[in-house]
This record gives sequence, structure tokens and C-alpha cells, in this order.
Amino acid sequence: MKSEFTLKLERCKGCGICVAFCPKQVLALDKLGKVYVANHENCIACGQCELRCPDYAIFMDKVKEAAK
Amino acid sequence: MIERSYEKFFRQNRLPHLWCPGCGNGIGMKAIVQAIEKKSGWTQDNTVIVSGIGCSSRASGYMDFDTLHTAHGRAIPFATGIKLANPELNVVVITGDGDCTAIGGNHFIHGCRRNIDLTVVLFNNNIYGMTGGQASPTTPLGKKATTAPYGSVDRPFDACKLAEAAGATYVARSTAFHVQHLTKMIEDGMDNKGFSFIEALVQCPTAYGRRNKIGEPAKMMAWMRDNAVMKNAWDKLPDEKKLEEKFPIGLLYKSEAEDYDTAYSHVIEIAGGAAK
Amino acid sequence: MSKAKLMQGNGAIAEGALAAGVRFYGGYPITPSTEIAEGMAKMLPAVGGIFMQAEDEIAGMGLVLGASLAGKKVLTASSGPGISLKQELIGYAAAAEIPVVIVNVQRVGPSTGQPTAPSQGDVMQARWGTHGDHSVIVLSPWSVREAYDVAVRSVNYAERFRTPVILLTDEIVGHLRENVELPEEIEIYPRRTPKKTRAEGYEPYAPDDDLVPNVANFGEGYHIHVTGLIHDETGFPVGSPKVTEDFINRMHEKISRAADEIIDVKQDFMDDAEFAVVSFGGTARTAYESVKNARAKGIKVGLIRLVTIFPFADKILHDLAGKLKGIVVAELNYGQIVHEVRRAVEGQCKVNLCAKYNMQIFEPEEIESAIEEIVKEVNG
Amino acid sequence: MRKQLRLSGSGGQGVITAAIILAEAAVSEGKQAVQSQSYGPEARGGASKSEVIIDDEQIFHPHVKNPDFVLAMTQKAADKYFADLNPEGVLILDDDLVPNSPDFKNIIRVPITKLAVEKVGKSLFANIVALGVLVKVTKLVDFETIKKAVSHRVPPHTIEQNMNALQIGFDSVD
Repeated sequence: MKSEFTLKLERCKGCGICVAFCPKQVLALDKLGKVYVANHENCIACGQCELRCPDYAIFMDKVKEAAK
Repeated sequence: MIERSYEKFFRQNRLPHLWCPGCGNGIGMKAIVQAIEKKSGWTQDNTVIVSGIGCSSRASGYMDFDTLHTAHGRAIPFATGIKLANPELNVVVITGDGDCTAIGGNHFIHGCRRNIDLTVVLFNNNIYGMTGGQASPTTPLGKKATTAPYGSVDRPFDACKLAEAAGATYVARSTAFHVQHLTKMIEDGMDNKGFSFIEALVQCPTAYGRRNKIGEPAKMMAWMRDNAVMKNAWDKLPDEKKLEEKFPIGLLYKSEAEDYDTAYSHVIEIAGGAAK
Repeated sequence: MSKAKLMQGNGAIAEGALAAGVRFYGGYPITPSTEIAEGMAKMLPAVGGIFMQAEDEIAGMGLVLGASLAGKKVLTASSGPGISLKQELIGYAAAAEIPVVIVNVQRVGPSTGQPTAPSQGDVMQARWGTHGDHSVIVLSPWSVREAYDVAVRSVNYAERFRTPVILLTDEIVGHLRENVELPEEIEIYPRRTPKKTRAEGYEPYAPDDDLVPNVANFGEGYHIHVTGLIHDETGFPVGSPKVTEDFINRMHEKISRAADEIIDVKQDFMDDAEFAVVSFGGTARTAYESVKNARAKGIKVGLIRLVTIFPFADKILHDLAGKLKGIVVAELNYGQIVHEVRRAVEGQCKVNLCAKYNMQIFEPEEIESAIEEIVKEVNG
Repeated sequence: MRKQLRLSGSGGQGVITAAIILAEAAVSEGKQAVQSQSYGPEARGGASKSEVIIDDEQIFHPHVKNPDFVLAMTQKAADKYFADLNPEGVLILDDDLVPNSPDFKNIIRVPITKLAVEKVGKSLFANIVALGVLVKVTKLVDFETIKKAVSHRVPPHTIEQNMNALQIGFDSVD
């Protein structure tokens, strides 16, 4: 994994912005409309999701491969 | 996870904020605190956030500074009073399109004229969001609002051109899609000693997008991505290509002029009050 | 050589405000108040203060409220049309408890009315001009010297009670020049300061023992939030019935509790009076002559002069009315204070209105006739 | 000793300034004085009137009822304001600007504006010439006092001309 996600779900309003702007379809909304990491292995750690989250609910930290 | 450093600028006990799912105001607010974070000398103790009334203006309540949620349209006069009374303070105004260009339009142009050292960030969502979608002075022609059910026939303002013409010394525009760019525009505005105006286009999916069938928040942001043209490219664009919904973003105007505090300090000197 | 000098009422207000510590003025020029702005424009920078001519009356209020929050003592002045525009932010000052003094040099209204002619037609506007159940203190001087004193008191009350104070004068006093000797020393009420640190759980809108909050100035590290929305002690808006009711109660009680101290009613020739004239501001000067003239004719009449108009002197008038046969209320309007007087008197004696609203001030004979009239009506 | 004066004319003739200076002079001599004014709906142009009451005792009602002295610098002002003059009072008229004397016993005609133009150089000084006349006629303040009061009010570089204007006015009546 290149990334580690932290989700503050109490802040997530399920707007779908992070899902839409993820270039690798890593994220999705669950049945309750909250974000979850659906395809973590595809993540390229670009950070577009965190960048545009209007609710400060999703945080992406890059992970060095060596640290695994 | 490492806690994001800008989180300290939020009143944590007041989050999550009240803005609708997908509202661009949250992005704009984060851009402001990230810009403040980059400014050396700007602290939570010497920075005041002033807002008017409307969705945008709720931002002040979430930000951990001295904050002032004023009356509709009046943020700039209040901010001016604060700045003049204590020039040591950094004063940021958060306003909306109705707040700034309709009911507060006169204060806006006179703030520009006087070149008061304020950083004014306009969250422009083209609509009165808080009250359910009435037309604002930046609602585009033909777009629908509850008070323009057949489409708006009122010609919209270009708030940046207005600011420039009125005497602002720093004028920039960005969007909720271009987050880093927006942050940079705000940051540069904070560097300008004078009236700095930054228009941030933000999406209002609830009261504007839905009524005008633009669709999801992300689609509104994609529209920003597809229609915003960086100023340099815009200037090279032939007129026939400046079509439809295209608009320039970036630093649109900058000039040098004495700010009001400095100008008035000369008055105090002449009047003999400098030592007092 | 006398120490007295000729001074205009508007000038005395500017001087008094300056002496009381005002260091910021924001406003828009309007007849007949403009001399106050002009005086401040000249005097403030000379003491390191700031004068700004606003783009409109609303901005004038916004400027002074911002400056007040940043720690300055502030003043703005206007007249009828301008005061109407300022009402929005007078309400804000009441709700957010921001010290501010607003001078209204009354002229004939409604609307543009008669710009240079005297009137006292804004009395009820001063009390209830802005929307909602707001608090306010209203003071009205009758002379140039008293205009100075009332300006000092207005600034002190604004600071002490953290409330808008309306200095309600009129064109008569505002433009009158007369000899005054200004006091060498005055009492000044300082800006209230927080009694707790942030770490100790400081809440900007937590009331002190006198029900007035010690709101910190901006820039002192308290990170306070100020809003015109109904808020709790933290300063943040709350949509609760109880918080709303408590807030409105406290806003009124902080003033009503100190009412005896704030209320200033002057009495002349009242010791053996059977009748009285109630008046205020410039009209009271004429009423004084009328009362003297009526006394010379053998009528036992006195003058009750309201320096404090609001909070209204309910108790004083109620008690006096118990000993009186009749009251004439002389006011330069269609009849405003008369209703307050009747309310306070509660039918204990007859209350007649002596009104005038034709651009002219009263002549002593007019109020004298009203006195003679009420004597006839009561005594037959 | 209450004395009531009314100075009247049209906007720009300086009657209000003259009244203020007269009141200032009285105050500096330890007397009580009130000065009030009225003009048309706007602050400039139109009719202009200023009143001064001087007394040893405190003055309450600030308006002049039956003036002891009226200065009229226009025909219109003269016609309007002589009516309530104290019958023993004095009506002072600008000789050229008020061609028709109202029907009143004590009238003093002085070519005030003409004196200002011809002897001081500008009609601007007419109000100070008038002040000189008033001081002489009313005997309310000392001539030295009025000189001081005028020099406090006017721009420093015009003091000489103003002193001249005062003297000309003062000397123009017996």
C-alpha cells in the first residue's frame, strides 16, 4: 500500500466529491452514504480526495514501502 | 495519522459544520486557514475573521480566532473599524455574493476605494443558499432561482472587475476545484498591504445546482475545472475562444497604492497626535 | 475676563465625548448634526484618534462597532433619516452588547422632512427604533453645558452597561451657542475587562454581578465569537427558547436594575406645585420661562425635566402625580412622551398634551396657555 | 438688562458669523449670551437669520421675541422682521440693499456693503462693517472687546482688513 487513510466519519456528509475525483476509483459510498475505502490496492496516494473534501473527513497519508 | 496542522485553526467542538453535503464553502474555509498558516507573523491571537450573513459567513463561527459574525452586508465596515482601531491586527473578511455585491455592494466598493488593508474572500456560489435559493447579483443570465423561476434577466456583476475599478490593489480569482491555487491566491492577497479581494467560486449543489439541473457537487466542480482558464493562458486566448462559460482565474490585477492606515497616520502626524 | 466661552451644542457633544475617552468616530454628514463630525475630524487625530467619513449611515455604524470591539471608545452622530438607516446596527450593538454612543440631533420628519428645522419627533424611535425587544439608554440635554455632561455620561453608560446609548438632542440645543464653563475633571468609566483567563474557562458573554458581560477586546488572545444572533454565554448562537428568553431578560435587566441611578429628572418650582409641565431637551428651556411666567400670575406650577428619557422615570412621575392636579406635557412633536407620562401617572391626575410640529420652537406664551387651560379644566 | 438682537439677510452675507462674534464678545465680558440661527431648507443660499440674546441672568428660552435691534441686509429681511421690533428699538438697514424703509420710528440707514467694497475692498467684509455699526448703536460690548473677538475668529492674514472694517462701521454712525 502506498497510502494510509484516516476517515473522520462523523464529519462525512457523503457528498461524493472524493469518490468522483479519485483517478483510480479507490473510494466509494456505503449504504448510509458515508465514504469507505473500496479498492485500497489501486491507490496511488495522489491526495486528490483529501484536497477537495469540504468536510475535512478524509485524510490520506503516504506510506513508504519500506515501512511495511 | 499525523493530525493536520491547520486543524488547530478550527473550533473543533463546532465541527462538523452546517454546510450541505458537497458545499464548496468548506473547501474555501480550509484554503483560508491554510493560507494563514503559511503567513509568518499571523497568529490566532492577532488575526480577526469578520463575516457578514449567509452561508459563507457562517465560516467565522468555526474558526478559532477572534471572530465576528456581523449583519447582512456589513462585514467590510466592521472590519474597517477593527483594522483602523488596531492596525496590528490582521483582518480577514469572509463574505458571499449576496452579502458582498448586493446588500453590501456600497461598502465593498468603498473598501476598495480606500484601500483598507483587509483580505476579503468572497465565496461566490451564484445564489442565496441559506434562505433557499433566491437570485443574487452574480446569478448568471438565464439561470433559475426561487425569485427568478423563469431564469434570471438581471445582468450579473463580475465582482473582480468591480473591485479593480473601485480601487482594490490586489484582485484574484480561483475556484473550489483549484484548492492549492485558491490557497495561494489568498496567501498572496494577505501579503498585499491594502485592499485584497479574492473571489472563490464555490458550488452550491442544494440551492443552485439542483434547481439548474447541473447535478452532483463533483459535477459542478468539474465544470469549474473545465471552464476556468489560467490568467496567462486567458490573456493569450483569442476573443472568439473566450466563449460561453469560460472565465479567467489567477491574479487578475495588482497595483501599488498607500493603504488607508498609512494614509491616516499622516493625518495624525499633521494634527499633532502622533505621540499620543 | 470670564473663563466661560461661547460654544455650540454640537461642539460641546464632540468635546464631551473626547473628554470621556472617545478615540474613534465613524459617520456620515447630515444636517443638523454635521458639526459633531466636523469637530471630531479636527480633534481626534490631534489626540491620536481616528475619524472616518463613511460611505453611508450604515457603514458609519459598522465602523464604530468594529472599532469598539477592537477596544476603542466610539461615537457616531446623525439626524432623522440617518438614524433610521443606523437602526439595523443599533440593534446589533444591543444584541452583541457593544458599547457605542449614537447622537441624534433631531430635525423635522418623517423622511427628509424639514432638514434645518427643530423637532423632537424621534423620541419613540430612540426607544424602539430597531426591531426586537432591545435595550437602550436615551439621554437628552437642555443646554450646551449639559450637552457636554450628557456626552460624557453617554460614553460612560455605553461602556458600563455595554449597550447602545442614544444622545437624543434637537436642533435647538445642537445649533445653539451659549456660554459654558467646562469642568476641569470628569469621571471616566473604563472599558470592562475579562476577569478570567481563557484557561480558566473565560466566557465572553457570562454576565458579571451587575448582569453586564466583560467581553474581551479583539486581539487580546481570547478568541471570542461575536454575533447578532441570540447566543449563550460562550457567545455562540443557540436556537433554544430558554437561552433566548434569558438573554432578552438579562439585556433589559442590566439596565432596569440600575434605573434609579441612570434616571435623571430635574425639578424646578415643584415644592408646592399643584400643576407641572413635563418637558425635555430644548423645549424645556421654553417651558422653564412659561412656568416662571405662570408662577408670576399666581399659578402653583413647576417643571419636571427629563434628562434621562429612557429608562423612563415611571416611579418619579407616578409619585409626583399623586400630589398634582394636572400635568402638561410640552414636546415638539405630535405627541410621544405624553403617552409614557400617562402610562406612568396611571390616571392619578389629568395629563394634557401641548404639542407643536410646524418647524417653529415653542414660544413661552403657548405653554403658558396650556398651563392656564389645564388649571381651568381642573379647578373649573 | 436683557437685550435681544436679530441679524438678518441672505445666505453668504455673513450675518451668522457676525452674530456669533457679538455673542462671543459679550461672553468674554462676563455676560450671558445665547446665539441661534435659522436658514432655508438647505444650509447655503436663501434667507438667513441669526439671533443673539445678551443678559446678566441665565437665558432659558433661546429665541428672540421682540428684538431691541434688527439688522436687515436685504429688503426682504427688512420687510419681514421689522414688524415685531420693540417700538423703542432700532432698525438698522443696508442703505443700498434695502431701498424702501419700512414704516418704523427709529431707522438707521448705513451703506454697509458699499463701505465694505469701497473702503475695505470686498463685499465680504460687509458683516464686519455691520458689526462695527451694531457695537456703536447697541453699546452692548466694548469696542476693544469686539476687536479681540473678531481677531480670534478670522484668518490671521485678514485681521488688519477686518479691524479696518470694524472701525469703518463703528465710525459710520453717531
